[in-house]
Amino acid sequence: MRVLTAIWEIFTNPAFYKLTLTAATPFIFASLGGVYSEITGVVNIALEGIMLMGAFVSIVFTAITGNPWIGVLFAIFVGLGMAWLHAWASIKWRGNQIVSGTALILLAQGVTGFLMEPIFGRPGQTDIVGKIPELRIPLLMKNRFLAQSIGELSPMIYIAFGCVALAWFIIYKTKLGLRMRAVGENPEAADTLGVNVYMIRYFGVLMSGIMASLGGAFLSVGEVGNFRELMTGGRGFIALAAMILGNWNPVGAMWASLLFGFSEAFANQLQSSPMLHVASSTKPLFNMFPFIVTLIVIAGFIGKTRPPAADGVPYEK
Amino acid sequence: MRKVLVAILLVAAVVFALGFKVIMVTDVGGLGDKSFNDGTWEGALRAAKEIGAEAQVIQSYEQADYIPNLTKAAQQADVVFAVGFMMTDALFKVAKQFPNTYFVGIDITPPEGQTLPNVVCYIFKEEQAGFYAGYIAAAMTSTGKIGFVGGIPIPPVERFRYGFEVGARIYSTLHKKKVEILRGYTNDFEDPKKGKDLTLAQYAQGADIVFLAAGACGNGGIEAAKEKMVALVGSDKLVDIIDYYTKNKKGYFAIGVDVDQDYMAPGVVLCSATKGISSAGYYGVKAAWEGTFEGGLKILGIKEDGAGVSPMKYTKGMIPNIVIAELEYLTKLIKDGKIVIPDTEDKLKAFQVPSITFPF
Amino acid sequence: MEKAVELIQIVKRFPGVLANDHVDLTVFKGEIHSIVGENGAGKTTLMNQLYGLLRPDSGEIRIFGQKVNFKGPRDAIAKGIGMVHQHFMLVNTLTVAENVVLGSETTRGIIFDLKEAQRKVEKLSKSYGLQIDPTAKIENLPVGMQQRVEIIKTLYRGAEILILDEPTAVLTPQETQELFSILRKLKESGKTIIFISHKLNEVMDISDRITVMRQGKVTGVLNKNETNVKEIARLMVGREIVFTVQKPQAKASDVVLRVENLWVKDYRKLDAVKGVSFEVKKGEIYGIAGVAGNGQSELVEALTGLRKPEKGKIFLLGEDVTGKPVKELRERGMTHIPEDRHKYGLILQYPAYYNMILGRHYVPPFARGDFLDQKKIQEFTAQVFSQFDVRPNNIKMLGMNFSGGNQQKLVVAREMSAKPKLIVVSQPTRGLDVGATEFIHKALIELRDTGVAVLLISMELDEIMSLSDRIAVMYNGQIMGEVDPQQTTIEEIGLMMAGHKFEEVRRF
Amino acid sequence: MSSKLWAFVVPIVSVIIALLISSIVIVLIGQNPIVAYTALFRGAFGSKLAIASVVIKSTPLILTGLAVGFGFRAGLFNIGAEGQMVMGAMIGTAFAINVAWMPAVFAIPLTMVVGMIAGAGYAAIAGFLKAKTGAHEVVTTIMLNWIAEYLSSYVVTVPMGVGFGTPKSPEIANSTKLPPLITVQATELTSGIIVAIIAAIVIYIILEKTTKGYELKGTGFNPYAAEYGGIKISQNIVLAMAISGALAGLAGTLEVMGVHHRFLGTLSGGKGFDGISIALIGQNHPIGIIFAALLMGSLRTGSNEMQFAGVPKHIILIVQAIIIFLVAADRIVRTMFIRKKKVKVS
Repeated sequence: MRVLTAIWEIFTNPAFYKLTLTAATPFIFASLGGVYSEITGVVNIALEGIMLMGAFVSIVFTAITGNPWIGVLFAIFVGLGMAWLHAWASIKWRGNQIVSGTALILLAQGVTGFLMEPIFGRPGQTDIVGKIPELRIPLLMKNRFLAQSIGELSPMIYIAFGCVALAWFIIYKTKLGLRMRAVGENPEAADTLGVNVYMIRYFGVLMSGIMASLGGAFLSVGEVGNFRELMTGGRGFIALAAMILGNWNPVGAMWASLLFGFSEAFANQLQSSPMLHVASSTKPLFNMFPFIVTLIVIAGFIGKTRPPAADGVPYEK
Repeated sequence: MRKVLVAILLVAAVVFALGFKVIMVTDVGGLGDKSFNDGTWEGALRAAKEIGAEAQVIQSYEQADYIPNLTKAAQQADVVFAVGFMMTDALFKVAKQFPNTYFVGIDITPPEGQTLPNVVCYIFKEEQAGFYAGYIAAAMTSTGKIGFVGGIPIPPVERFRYGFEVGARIYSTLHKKKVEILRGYTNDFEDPKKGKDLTLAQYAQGADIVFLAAGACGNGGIEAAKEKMVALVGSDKLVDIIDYYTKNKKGYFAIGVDVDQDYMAPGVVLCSATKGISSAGYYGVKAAWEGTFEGGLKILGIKEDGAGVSPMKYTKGMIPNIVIAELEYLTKLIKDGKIVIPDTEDKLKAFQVPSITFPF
Repeated sequence: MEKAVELIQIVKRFPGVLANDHVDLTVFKGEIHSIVGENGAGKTTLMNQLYGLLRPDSGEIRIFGQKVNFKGPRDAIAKGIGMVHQHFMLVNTLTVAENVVLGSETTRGIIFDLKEAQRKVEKLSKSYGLQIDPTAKIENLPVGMQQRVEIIKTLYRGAEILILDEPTAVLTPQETQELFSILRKLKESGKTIIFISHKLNEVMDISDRITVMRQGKVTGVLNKNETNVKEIARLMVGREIVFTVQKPQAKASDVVLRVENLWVKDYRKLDAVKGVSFEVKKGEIYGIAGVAGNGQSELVEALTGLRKPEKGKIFLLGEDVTGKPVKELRERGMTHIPEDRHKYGLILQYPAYYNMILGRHYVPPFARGDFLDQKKIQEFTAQVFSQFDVRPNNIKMLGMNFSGGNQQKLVVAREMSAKPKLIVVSQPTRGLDVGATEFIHKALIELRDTGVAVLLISMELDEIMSLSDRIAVMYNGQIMGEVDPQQTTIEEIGLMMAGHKFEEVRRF
Repeated sequence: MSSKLWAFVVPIVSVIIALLISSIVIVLIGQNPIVAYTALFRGAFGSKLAIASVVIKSTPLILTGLAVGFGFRAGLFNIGAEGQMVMGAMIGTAFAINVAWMPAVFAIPLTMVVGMIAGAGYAAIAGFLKAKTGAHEVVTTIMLNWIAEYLSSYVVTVPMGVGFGTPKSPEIANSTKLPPLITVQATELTSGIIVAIIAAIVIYIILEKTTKGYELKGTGFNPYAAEYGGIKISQNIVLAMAISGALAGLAGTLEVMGVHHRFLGTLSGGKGFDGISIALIGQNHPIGIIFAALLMGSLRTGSNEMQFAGVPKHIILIVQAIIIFLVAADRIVRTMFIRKKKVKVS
């Protein structure tokens, strides 16, 4: 009974919804990155690495310029650079996309760790450097529930949802998107119609770089205001899972990310609830909740998802 | 002639000192953890400078590196630091091989029954530091709810919590103020975002002060407090925060851990529950140099400068003087052993708040 | 007459092969020009150069008298060339309209205008009599429809010259006729059509002029009215070909396969086979005719254990084997020549000798306990290779490196050499040239005469008619009737394929 | 050049290029790359201790590499070697703690078997879900990794936790500790490497010589054809995942039996993920994987010595990244050779 009361309290707590959103946002960004890339047929497991790089670079330039938005801008540049490397290896040189992605993850870990000392004078982590302030929407502040749930959010959260809409628009409503979907499914067919397969794939991978680096930047300058080595903590891989769970569809990926953020926020709130009498030592197990939920959802409810047919296959004329 | 002798002695001293080498082997966390590794390094470096010794740090990537790194260090150095509880087994294996090298283990408890004359281990009475955090949090909360965010519930983290809970209990008994504690764990020491989310989850449930014993996750927790405070106050300037607090008697605070983290968000970090890690590093080197090295386990508490609270440089203005005075009195009682802060779950359960009358 | 296409002294080499050896080709505007030749004669290579997918090593291409140098299909399309490939170049997950406009999309600002695309497809399909639903997804369309999409694609791009690479290989007789009437309509409207095929009857039916190729060279250019099938065949194969299959009377005896009221669902969970019953006897070829997509594939899958039937019973040699797994069916003596040899028949990444034991890889002599006996496997494969004349005679070559015809031979050889009691044969000669077809037909009859029960599913009516001892016709998941090929006509079967019951047909 | 030769040339050239590029970085931070690389080499091969360390480090990498590589051969991307390794180590330890009464002849192999079964069972969950519902193994194994990680850190703090300060299990029974081959000071080069090499050979035999290997590879290449050939796809998916997981589980158990002698929370340390790059550098070939793992192990071991020469440890991550990147895009390396040849001709 106490558990039910605790759960009821969580669901009626407006802040819970805000926490769901903030937890989901990095996954939304990064899984969109996955969608952009894979819908054109390039597997991108480097999301984790690009995120880490984005988190790092945005903090570096925030520290230098004092303006976190400039940090985000540079994160995008570097994300593009990382993605370009991946595209170059996997499109131009038709390399193994998984291996190339793994290499980029290591590269990001190496470079960010390596540069900590020269830039910040000490390894490991930075101090709180600065972050993007939350955006208060006065209209929403009138209602207590709305105010506490979505009245005051990081502008990057709005950007994330904007990116979902944009990705949906690009992929399903523009001619570029039609070509992206065609190239990911049957590059040969697209090629015979004069569609430049390589260009389209480059576009997809570069977009994924932008998205993943935004996801990383959200973690650092969007949320915690500092950088810590390996601070992405596997979120790129979770985003990959969200992308698959969302069936390679930007809106689906968003829902999957929200589901994940929701269960994470739920686990945090539930384990902290004073209603619940659980031994402290077992409380860390609450953190498994999002992973178990995902497992159940994919096994029980979603099952087969279908990747683009040419996903991961280098295109050779 | 005297001059020459002095010169020779001096050179000899320098040569000898140059020959004296300190190597610190970190655990996989490495330098920059603002905790054990950084603290030990700081202390060791201070001591090395004083005596003119050479100091070097070697980072480990993985557990399989501990033995080779310690071995290599032992081959080259006079004092080897092994930092972090993960290195326990490796330290004792290697130290056996090098009886003429001094080893200092930080946050390491010797395995059952093992003592070596050339190994000294330092651990800390985190519960005593946690006590300060709990007492201050209980005194300062305006909602009657305070939070504890832990990393992985390993013994040092848990000792912080025992102290925190006891501190809060003592305050609430002495002052008849109802204080509830929310507890949660990130199960991680590296991920600041996790720390932030969990801290915010506790704020969402009514806590207004959260003690962060979660390594680097804590940085995120501090940022969470700052974010909430800024939303409340409308500014992150110290003066504004103090103004607001004096007027409204409420705010959102974090409590730092291990080292003085008050500077990370002035006015928002209420205080930090500190451990005397750097003094362990310092004394380790000094003892070896001076020949007073003695093996065994040393548990450092308030008395030995091994546990304490930050000077509260920014928040002193907000914390009532009476609370500071009470703490000073309680510190004395702890030092004298009149109050024993529990260091296990069972002792925590059994803990009875003794009757305390303040002399003022 | 205006020359639409001129290929002059085209040479194209691939490693180890001279694919086109100084080929000349002239196609006049407004004609249907067929290029015939066996597989590997260089027809497709030649057309790929005309379409800009490949570039000739030497030689010249002229379109409407103008010398061109295509860097890619885009250039060819711009010159009014459209190509319908043998393997359809369609994006399965997209709709008809999306496939048609891909690469030159209708747009409104930056938005892709799907409505406009659908309108245009509708318009094109009306004006050339190509009925199609522009909103249908490709993966849900039968092959005949998919081919229409390919044709509409070229028309949408304003193609004046249409290349169709073996377009009838996947079509039923009816669909072929429909295609031909479409082609004639296109010709009337002034389009030039290049038709690639090795089915000589069709070539004679549709073409105005015919170019014959053999081994990369042109062996003859003929006017349809001045030639006959025999002459083309000789030019194509280099020898005379017997067109009628010689077979002794069947000695059918015991029932090997009995199917009772079988119901099967397709992958969309719709009923595809609706209560089918029949029997196949030892020593006979039982043919099932029908237009593609009438449940034959699902029937075969159910019979061979690849798909679970919903209802009904299957008896093999008198024992109920309904829903039994493939492995058990194979052990009971059923083998299967599948419709799609790339998808089912071969593991292309395996060498030939590994492909030769698929399905029997775990039984002696190929396996000793849990281990493969490489020596025995290779010996066996070498023997089968020479018996079935698989080329090249290299048992270590990977499956993917064999030509289409030899891949099919590999599959046929494997399934026939397994000493089956029942062999289920689905589209055994699809995409094969005359020589290979002849070979496989002979082999099937020989197999029958050794007392094997053969179930033949084919959309090639000629094949069914000439091979089968009894014929059933399937339509919409049901058997319309069973006939004796000696007492029926193509027309009768055609009517049944169109959905008339046997009783109705006989009443006509 | 034949493809077999390329399989060696590409990684070697990649290593050279990676070292060259990294030397620029080293110069930029004001260190001497020659000194650094000498240290790297000395650290990896300069002494008995160094070589022992390389072998110790490579042992689990061989096994996780085999785990991932085996999955790839069967058409599965097992990104979950990490979690399977943890489960193998955890359950292997739970067993090994309690069998002090058993003589080593039985205790050692049995512990390995228990660890393998644990890894296999854990991986089979993903295999089962894929076979049953079509759930993508990348998603399920990523989720299972996290669950294993949380579970293991829980297990060492509470149910199995001992001691004061260290989240760790009790020490395993002496009879389950792997006998060391060589002992260099405190470093014990255990017989784990022999087990790993045997595992590689067994996997090679399974893949190339047995009917099961024929079926597994066939399923990986073309599941439709495999099904047509009477091979039970879902069974093979589960089996392939289980074998893959058994290898990862063995990696974990051997770490416990040979190196740590107890279970520790963060035992896997990313070795499961390393398995991905090792499998791919080794071209998914068991013998290639041994070499790839030794390469990785020696780079890492050597890099510790580089720290003594004043070069931060992160440089080796960059070196690794470049090597792996060039192996991925092996055509870059091949093209370089072809161009060089042309120059020679002209």
